[in-house]
Amino acid sequence: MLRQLEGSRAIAEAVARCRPQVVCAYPITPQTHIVEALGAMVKAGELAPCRFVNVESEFAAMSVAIGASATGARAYTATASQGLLYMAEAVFNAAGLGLPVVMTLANRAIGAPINIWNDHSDAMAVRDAGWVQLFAESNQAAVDLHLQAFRLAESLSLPVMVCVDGFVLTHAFERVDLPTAEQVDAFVPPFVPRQVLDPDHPVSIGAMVGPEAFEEVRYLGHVKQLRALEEIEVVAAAFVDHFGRQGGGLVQPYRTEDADVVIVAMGSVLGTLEDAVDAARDRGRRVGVVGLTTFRPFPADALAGAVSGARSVVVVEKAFSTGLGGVLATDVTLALGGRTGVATVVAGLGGRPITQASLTGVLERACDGTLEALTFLDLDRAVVDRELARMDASARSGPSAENILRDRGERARGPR
Amino acid sequence: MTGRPEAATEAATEAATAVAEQVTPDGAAPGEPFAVTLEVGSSLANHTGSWRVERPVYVHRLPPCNDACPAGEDAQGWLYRAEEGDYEGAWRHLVEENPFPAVMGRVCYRPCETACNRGELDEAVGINAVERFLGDEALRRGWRLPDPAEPSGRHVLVIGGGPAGLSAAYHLRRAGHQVTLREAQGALGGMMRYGIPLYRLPRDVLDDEVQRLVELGIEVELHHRVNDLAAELDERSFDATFLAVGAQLAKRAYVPAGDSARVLDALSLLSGAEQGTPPVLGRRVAVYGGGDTAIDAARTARRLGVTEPVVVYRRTRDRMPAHDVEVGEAVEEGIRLRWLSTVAGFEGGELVLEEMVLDEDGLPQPTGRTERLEADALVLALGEEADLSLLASLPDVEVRDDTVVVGSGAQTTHPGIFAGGDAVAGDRTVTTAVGHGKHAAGQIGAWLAGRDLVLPARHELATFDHLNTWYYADAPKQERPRLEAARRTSGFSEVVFGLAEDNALFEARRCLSCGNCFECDNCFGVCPDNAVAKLGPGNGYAFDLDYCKGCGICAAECPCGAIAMEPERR
Amino acid sequence: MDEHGDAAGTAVRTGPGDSGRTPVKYYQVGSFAVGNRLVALEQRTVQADPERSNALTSGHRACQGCGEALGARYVLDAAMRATGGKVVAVNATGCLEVFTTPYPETSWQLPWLHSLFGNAAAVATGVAAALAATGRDDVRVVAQAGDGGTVDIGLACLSGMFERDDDVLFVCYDNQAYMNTGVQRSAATPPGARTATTEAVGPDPGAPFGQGKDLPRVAMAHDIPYVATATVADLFDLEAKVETAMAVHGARYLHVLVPCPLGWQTASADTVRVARLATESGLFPVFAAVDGQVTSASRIRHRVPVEAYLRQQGRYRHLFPSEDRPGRPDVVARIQAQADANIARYGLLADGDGDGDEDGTRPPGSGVAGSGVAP
Amino acid sequence: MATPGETGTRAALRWDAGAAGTEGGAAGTAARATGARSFQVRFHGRGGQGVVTAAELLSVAVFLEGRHAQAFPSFGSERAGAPVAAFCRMSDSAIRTREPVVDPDAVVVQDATLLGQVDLLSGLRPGGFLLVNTALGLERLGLGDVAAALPRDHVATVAATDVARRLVGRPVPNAALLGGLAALTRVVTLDALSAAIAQRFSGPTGAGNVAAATEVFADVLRAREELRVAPPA
Repeated sequence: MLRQLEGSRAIAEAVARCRPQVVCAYPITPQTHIVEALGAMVKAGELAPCRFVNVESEFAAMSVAIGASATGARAYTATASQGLLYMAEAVFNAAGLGLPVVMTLANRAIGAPINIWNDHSDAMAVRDAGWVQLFAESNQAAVDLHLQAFRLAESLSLPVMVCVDGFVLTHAFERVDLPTAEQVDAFVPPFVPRQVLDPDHPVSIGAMVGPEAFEEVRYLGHVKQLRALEEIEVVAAAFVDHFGRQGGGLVQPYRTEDADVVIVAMGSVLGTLEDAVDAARDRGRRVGVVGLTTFRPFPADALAGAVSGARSVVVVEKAFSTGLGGVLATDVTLALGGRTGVATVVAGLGGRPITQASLTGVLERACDGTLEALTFLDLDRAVVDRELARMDASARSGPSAENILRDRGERARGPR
Repeated sequence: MTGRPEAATEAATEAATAVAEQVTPDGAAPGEPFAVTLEVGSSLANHTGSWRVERPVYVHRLPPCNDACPAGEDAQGWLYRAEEGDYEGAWRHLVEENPFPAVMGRVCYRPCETACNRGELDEAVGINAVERFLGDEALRRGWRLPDPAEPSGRHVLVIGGGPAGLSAAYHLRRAGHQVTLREAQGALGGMMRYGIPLYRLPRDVLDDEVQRLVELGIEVELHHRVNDLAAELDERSFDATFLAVGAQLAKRAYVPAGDSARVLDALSLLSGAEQGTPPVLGRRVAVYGGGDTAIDAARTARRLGVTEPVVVYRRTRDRMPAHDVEVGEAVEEGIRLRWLSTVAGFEGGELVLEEMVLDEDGLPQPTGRTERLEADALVLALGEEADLSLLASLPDVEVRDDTVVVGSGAQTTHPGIFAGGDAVAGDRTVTTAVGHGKHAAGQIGAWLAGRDLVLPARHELATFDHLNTWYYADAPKQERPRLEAARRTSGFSEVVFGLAEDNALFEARRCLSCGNCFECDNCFGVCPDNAVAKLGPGNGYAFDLDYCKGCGICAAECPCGAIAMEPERR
Repeated sequence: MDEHGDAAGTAVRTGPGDSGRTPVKYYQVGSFAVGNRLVALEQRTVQADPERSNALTSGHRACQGCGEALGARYVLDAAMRATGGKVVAVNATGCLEVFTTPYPETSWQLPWLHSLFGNAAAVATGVAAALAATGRDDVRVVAQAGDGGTVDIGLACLSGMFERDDDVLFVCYDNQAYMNTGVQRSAATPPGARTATTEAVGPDPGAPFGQGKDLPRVAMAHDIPYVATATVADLFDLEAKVETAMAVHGARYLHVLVPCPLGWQTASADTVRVARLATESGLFPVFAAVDGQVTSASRIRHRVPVEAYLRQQGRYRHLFPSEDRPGRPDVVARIQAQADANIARYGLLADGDGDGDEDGTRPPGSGVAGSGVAP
Repeated sequence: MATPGETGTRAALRWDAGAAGTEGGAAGTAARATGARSFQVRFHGRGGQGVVTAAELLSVAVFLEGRHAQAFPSFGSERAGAPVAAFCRMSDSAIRTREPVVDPDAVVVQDATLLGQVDLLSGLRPGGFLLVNTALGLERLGLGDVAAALPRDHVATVAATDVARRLVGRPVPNAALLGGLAALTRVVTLDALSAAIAQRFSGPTGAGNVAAATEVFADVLRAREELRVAPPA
C-alpha cells in the first residue's frame, strides 16, 4: 500500500508488521520517531503481546534485547551515534551469543564535538562487532531491509543492524510502499530460536571460553558471516517473490556497464549520486555507481564483479578512520585485491550537505584523472589552513574545533 | 496493525518446542552456538576432590554426660530417642545400662548435668528429670525389662541386695547366667531403702523397679546375712561371686559426752525412720557432718518433729561434700547450718563447738575458741565403712583401708570373687554402685568365658569447643516442680515432682547431642560443593570425595562436633 | 516460667515480620540448623531436601569455602522450590559466572544466561519481557551479580529495572570487593578493609570511610515491592526471603552477604561463621522492606563487638596491634560506631538489650560457639 | 536480484512505488530522473508553529495527486520559539536526490517577526513565489523591494494567524498558509490539500484547518484575479 510517510514512521510500520515481541527503546536523535511510533502502537494494543520497555540507556536497550532474544522473543531496538557506542559492549555480546536481534541505526556522527547530524561514523565503529550491517538508500529500502532483517537474523541466528541515514531519511516524508500484515506474515516466519532459555530444556548460554576454543569460536563466526552472504541473496530473492520488487541483496550497480569510473557508496547519498551520474552520462561521461546494501559481511566478490570493467574506483563515504583515510575505501581496496586507483572521497560528515554539484565535480575530476587519492568534499580550506598555521605558530593554540568555529563565526559576521 | 498475533506467538512457541525436542544423542540441541552454549550439569565431569588437602570424616565423640555417668549411661543416646517422643525406645536404651531409671531420676546426684556442655550455653540439660520421667512412664505403662539371653549354664552368687548387687544381678541375668542374690535385710534395695529418706525416694517406686528386675528370674534369698563367705561357698558351689555388701557401719568420732547425752549415728536414724522405729530425738538436734547423709539426717529429723535441726560442719559451705540442691532444700525447710565448727563436747544438753579456721590448704584448724549450743541429741553423720567380717575366712581377699581391693576387672585378689559398691574404694553413691554392678557383671561374664573383657576404646571427649552452639535455639531448663517448703516438714511426701510429658520432651530436646550426629542436615546444607550425600532417616550422611574440596565448613558448622577434618592421605 | 514453659512454646528467634515466615516450634535446633528430623518436611529448609534442585551443582571451580557458591545455590534452590522449577537465571560477569561456566563445563542445572558485567538487570528485564510476550507467565526470572555488578557497574541497569518495576528478582551476592579480578575495592567494600586498591598502608590504611553505597536502601528508595538482606549464615531467613520474593511480582532485590575466603583472608571453614559474626556484630543488618518501608529486622541473638568479626579476617589485620605495628583502635571504634548505628536504625537488639549489653549476663562473644574470638 | 553489471533493474529498488511490480527500464528511469525539474518550497517559522507539518502536509497533498514529493525539516535541535525551516520538493517523477533545498521556487513565511533575523529569501529563484503571514503590507515589513523583483502575481500576504485563531481556535497558521500557497502557485489542488489535512487531523481540528485553508485559498485566488485586472502599480 502506498503511503506518504516520514521515514521513521515507515520503519516503525515495517517493524510492527514483523511482529516484534519485545521492543526496547532509549531516546536519541534522530532515532526517536521510530520507537515513539512503536511505543504508541504497543500502548494501543496493536502489537499485543509485544512488550515495550522504556530503558534507562542504550546499554540497557541492547541488554534487554539480548535477554529477550535468548528467551525466544523477537527483539528489536533502535539507536544512533553515541547511543551505539554506549551499547557497544552489548552490541558485540549479542553477536557473540548469536542472538538474532534487529536494530535500526539512524546513522549520526559521533562527538566530540557533539553533533546530531548524519554520517556513518557510528556504524563504522562497530563494523567488527559481528553484526550483519545493511544500509538503506531510501525509506522504501529501509522498509524493505527491515522486513528482510528479521528473516535474515533468525535464519542466521545473528543480529542484524539496518543503517538508515539520520534526518536525511528518518525525518524525510516521502512515498513508501508498505506491505500488508498478511504479506509480511508470509515472508517473515515465526521466530524459531536456535537456543532458548527454557526450564524444560535448560542450557547455559554465555560460557567463558578460553584459549583452547576461542579462536575456533571466532573462526566459526567468520564462516557464519561468509555464509550469510549467500543467505542475504536468498532472502533478497524471496523478497522479490513476495513483494514483486527488488529490495535487498549485496550490491546495487547503476549504469556501470562500460563505465570508466565507478563510484562506490552506501546509504542515502546514492540517490543524489545517481542523479549526478545521469547528468554526467548526458554529458557523455562513462560513469556509474555501485551501492553497497550489505556492508557486513563485506560482499567482496560481488563488488569486485560490479567494478571489474572500471578504470578507476571512487569511494564516497560518510566516515573515515583518522590517521588512515576511508573506512569503506579500505575494505573496497581489500576486496579489489589491493588494486591501485581506488580514491576516497570523504563527504557529508556531521550532516554537511552533499550536493549534486559537488559530486559532479568529483565525477569530472575522476574522469579527468585529477581526483586525489583522498578528498574531503567541500572542505573549507581557508578555515583549516588558518588553524594549521595557528597550530604551527603555537603549541598552545587551544582546541582546534573551537578555533575553527570561531573562525567560521567571524567569517559569517564579517560581510555584514 | 491487524493480523493474528496470538497465532504467530503460538506458532513460534510450537516451533521452538520442536527444535528443543530434536536434541541430539549427546543432549545438545542442534544449532546451539559452539562453546558459548553448554548443556547443563556438565561440570560433574570435573572432580574437584583433587583439590583437597584435608578430608572431613564423621566421628563419634564422647558426650560429657556419658563420660561423667558412674553408671555408664548413654544419656545422649537415650535423650536422642526421647526427643522423638519414643519414650519406650529411650527407656530401653537407658536400661541397657541401668535398670533403675525411676530411682536414678530421684536420687542420682547428676554428674551428667554437672558435665553437660549446655551448662556453658545456658543451663545444663535436665537429664535426671527426663530419666525420672522415663522411669515413671515405664512403671506406669508396665514396660518389661529385656528378656535374659539363652541360659549360659553358669551360676553366680551376688551378696548384697543394694544398688551394686542388684545391678550386677541384672546384667548377669540378662547375659543368661543363673543368679542367686543373698540379702541380709528383709527387703532389697540396700542403701536405696535404708539410707535415702522417703521424701526423696518413695518406696513404691523402689519396690516396683526392684520387683521388675527380680522378675527376670533372679533367685533372691532375703534375711540371708553372709557371715562367712568361705563357708557359704563350700556349702553350695557357684561359678563366681560378686560381693556387694555395702558400708553400713557408721564411723564414730570421739566426742566427750556425759552419760545423759544422746548421741546416735545418721544411718540408724535414717533406717529407723524407714522401718517405722524412729529414735527419740527431742526438740533440738545437731547433726555433725557435711555430706549428703548429714543433710538427709537433718531433714529427716525435721520431719520427725525436731523444730531446730542444725548441721555442724568443720569447713565452709563451698567445701561441703553435700550437693547444693540438697543443701538448698534443707535451708528452705528451716535447717540451720553452722560452718567452721567442730563438736568438742556434749554434756548437760549443751554442745561445745570449737571454732575452726581454714589453713592455706583449706584444711580446718582449731582456734581454741568455743561456744555452746543447746541440743537434745547429736547425730553423727561422719560416713560409713563396710562390715567385711564375712571375709575373715578368706584371707587371700585383700582388704585395705576397710575396703576390698579390686583390680580394674572388679575382681578381688581371690579368683572368682568380684566386688563393688560401697565395699570397694570410690564414690559411695547409688549411681556409682549401679555402675560397679554393671562393670562387674561384664567382667564376670568375660571371666566365666575365660577371656578378657575388651572394652571399646573411649571416643575423644566432646568438649564445648567442639560444638557450634549458634544453631541451638535458646531454651531455659525445665525445672521440676517441688512441694512447698511449708508442707514438706509435716511428713515424708516426695519433695520433687516429675516433669509432665511436654516438659520432659522439651527438656530432652535441649540436648545438644554432643559429639554425635543428630541428622540436622547442616553438613548437607552448608557444603558449597554439594559434596555431602544424605542417606535417609537414621542413616546419616556420606561425603562425596569426588567433589569435596576439603574446605571444612561442614565440620565448622556441625552443631554437635560430629565431623572432624583429617589430613588427606595420598 | 517464661515462654518456653511448655513444649508448644515457640523459640522466638528474630524480629517481627521476618518475611512472613512461620516460626518453628522449639525442636532442639529446629530454628537454625538446615534440617531437623523432628519437624515436618515442609518446615525444614530447601537445603535439607535430598531432592533439592542443586541449581548450582558439583564440579564448579569456586575456591574452597566459597560463600558465593553457597549463597547462589541457597537462593536458586529456594527459588526453584517456590516456582516448581520454573526459573531462568541471568548472571553478571564475575566469580560466579567464571567458576561455573568455563567451557566445556557448566555447573548450572537451570536455564542460565550470562551476557556482560554491568547489564544483568537489563538482560533479566528482557527475559521477563520475553516470557510475558510469549505467554510463559509461569516462568520467573532471577538475576544475580556480585557487589561490583550490582552497586558499581551494574547500578544504572539495576536502578532502571527497579524503577520500571520489572518482574525480576535481583540478587546481589556481596563479598565486598572485586574478587574475580584479584580483590580490588568496590563501592561495597567496607571502611578499613584492605584490598589490592586500598592497601593497608599510609595514614589511613584500607578502604576510606564515608564512601560506598548502601544498595538495599538505594533499592528501597525506588519503592519496589520487596527489598531484603540475608547472609549465608541464616539459611531459614534467606530461604524465607526468597520465597517471599518469589510470591511477589515486580522488581525485587535481595542482598546476600557472602564471605570470600580469598578476599577477606579467612579460613575456608569460617565462611559461615564470619557471615554470622557480621550480623551478630550489627555490621550487616538483616532486614526486609516492603514497598520501601522496613517491615522486619532479624534480631541479634548473641551480640558481639565488631572486633570479634574483624579479628577473623586478614583484610583487617592492620587494625590490630602486633610486633611491628601499633594497631588502629580508633578505626575499630569507628567501625563499632557503624555497627551501633545499624543496631539503632534497624532495632537489631531484642527489647531490653540496650547498648552496653556487654555488661549483661552474657558477655559479648560468649554465645558464638567456637568463634575463636581472640582477646 | 541485480547482478553485477546489470544496471536497469536498479530503478525497481527505488521509487517506483506507484507501479509496484512493474519492470523499470534503464532508459525510463534515466529519463524520469533527469526529466522535469522538481518544484521546491521552503517554509519559515518558529518551533511550535507547525512549519514542519506544513511541509509534510504539502508533500502528502502532492502524493494524493499521484505525484512524488519529499518533505523534510531543517535538521536540527531547535526548541520551541526558535527559527525553523522546512522543505518540500515535488515532482512528477520519483525523487532520488537528498540535496538540501538551496534555491526554492517558493518561500512561505509563517512568522513575519523572523524578518531581519533570518535570510528568508535566500536562494529564492527568479520568478519564484513568496507568501507571507502578515496583516500588514509587504512595504510595512520592508519587503517591498523584494516583492517588486518578483512577478506581481507571485507574491501574497495573508493574515493567516487571525484566520487560524478564528477557524481552528489556535494561532497555528500552517494550514491556512498552505491554502494560500496552493492558490498562489497552483502546484497542488485545494482538494488534495484538504484531504491531506483531514488525514492528519481528525474532528473539529481537521475541519477547522480545512476551513482555514479553504478560506485563504479563496482569498489569495481572489487577490490574484484582482491583480490580473489591475494595472501594475
